[in-house]
Amino acid sequence: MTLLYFAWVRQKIGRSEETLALPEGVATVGELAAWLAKRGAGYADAFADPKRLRAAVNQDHVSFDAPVSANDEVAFFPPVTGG
Amino acid sequence: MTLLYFAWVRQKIGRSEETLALPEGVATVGELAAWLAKRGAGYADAFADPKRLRAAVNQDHVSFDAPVSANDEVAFFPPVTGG
Amino acid sequence: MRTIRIQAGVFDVNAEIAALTKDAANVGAVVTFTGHVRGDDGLSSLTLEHYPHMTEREIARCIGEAEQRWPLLGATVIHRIGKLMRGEPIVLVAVAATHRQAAFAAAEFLMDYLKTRAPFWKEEDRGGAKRWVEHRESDAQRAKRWE
Amino acid sequence: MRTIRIQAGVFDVNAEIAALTKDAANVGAVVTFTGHVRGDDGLSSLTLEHYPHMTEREIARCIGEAEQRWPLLGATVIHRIGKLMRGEPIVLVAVAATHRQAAFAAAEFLMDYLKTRAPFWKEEDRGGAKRWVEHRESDAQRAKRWE
Repeated sequence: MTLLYFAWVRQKIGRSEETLALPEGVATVGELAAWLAKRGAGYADAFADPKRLRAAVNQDHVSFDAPVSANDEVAFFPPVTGG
Repeated sequence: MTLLYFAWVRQKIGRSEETLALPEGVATVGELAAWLAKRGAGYADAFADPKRLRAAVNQDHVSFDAPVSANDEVAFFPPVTGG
Repeated sequence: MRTIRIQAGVFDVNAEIAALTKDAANVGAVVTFTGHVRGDDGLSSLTLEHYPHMTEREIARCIGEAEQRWPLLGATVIHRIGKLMRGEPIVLVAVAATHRQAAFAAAEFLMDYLKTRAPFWKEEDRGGAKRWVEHRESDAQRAKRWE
Repeated sequence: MRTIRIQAGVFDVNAEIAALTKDAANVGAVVTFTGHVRGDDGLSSLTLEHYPHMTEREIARCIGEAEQRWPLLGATVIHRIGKLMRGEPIVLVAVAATHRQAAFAAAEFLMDYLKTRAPFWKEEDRGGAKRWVEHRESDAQRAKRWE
């Protein structure tokens, strides 16, 4: 799967994109976020409060109980502030 | 007083402006319209149906029961259609 | 900042937006309305007549009422007169505010009020057949919403 | 007619209005919204980041919802990205319709939806002190009005 990070999520993690094999036991966006939070200090900081985060799967806004699968593009970001 | 006519009121009367001494017995816009209606064919046509007309005194929209006096600028016109 | 102009020529929307924003650091939103001559029912041109001086006074009153209702940072009304071909712009209303809600509401209010108060009259020309536009009751109803 | 562009440079409102009106004889009303970088609280610049491709998709969905609700003849959304100095325009929404009511409503709807759905993020710079803009609950509330 492809992971994308934007705004302060990107800054805390220190990268904008990475590819990953679907981790064992991860079936939803929320489970993926919890798994990522254990990958190191930057990730832990970025994913410390999931309520501050939003996600998209294959470029559609989704909630954290949405499913993820091996070939998805999953993005994590703060609530949008354009316009 | 100065009288001004616009749009089809102007066309029916055949002029856009004229000056007039305040006619005897005329104290309101409605009385002035009734007096003007008797001045000839064009006027009679223009003032035939007062409900189709609007008026301004000294460049303020007014109703037909508004007073008029000798030095006023009085305008008659159809409902506005700008914008 | 208030700008009111009655003119024969076209207007420049970029320039009017720039004029509304250039000196005001707190302008976050500009809403514009442009009205155009519709040619969908065979109309070839319009001729716009107005009541000089009263027009500007009446537009200024409309802007004054909008300023009482919303926190505006600027308002521009430019209305063209004379002969306008189909497709041509007729009127520009532009409103600047800190937030978009005030700018949207005030621009719509100004159009509703101008339609029922500013002394302009349109004569339509369809291939030589001329006809004065009738006042639309729907415009009167839209203006009444704000009372 | 739909136009969606994400670009670093400024936009030309006159040109976008002309594009919306030139081929449609039945366009009577064009409403535009332009958002500007406010500098009233010491802000010197903004940097806008976005999610390429999803942005265009999400804006297209917003326009599609607007087209379901109102009889639109065209809609244009142009959003700038990168570094923008205070006073600069950020976003343009332009909507064309036969009558002004649809154009006003759809332009306001599009702004409310873009604010809560299009994946853009603003980082403010106040003399070197940088801060990501927080999502405003009032924007979420304004978008909910349309549901």
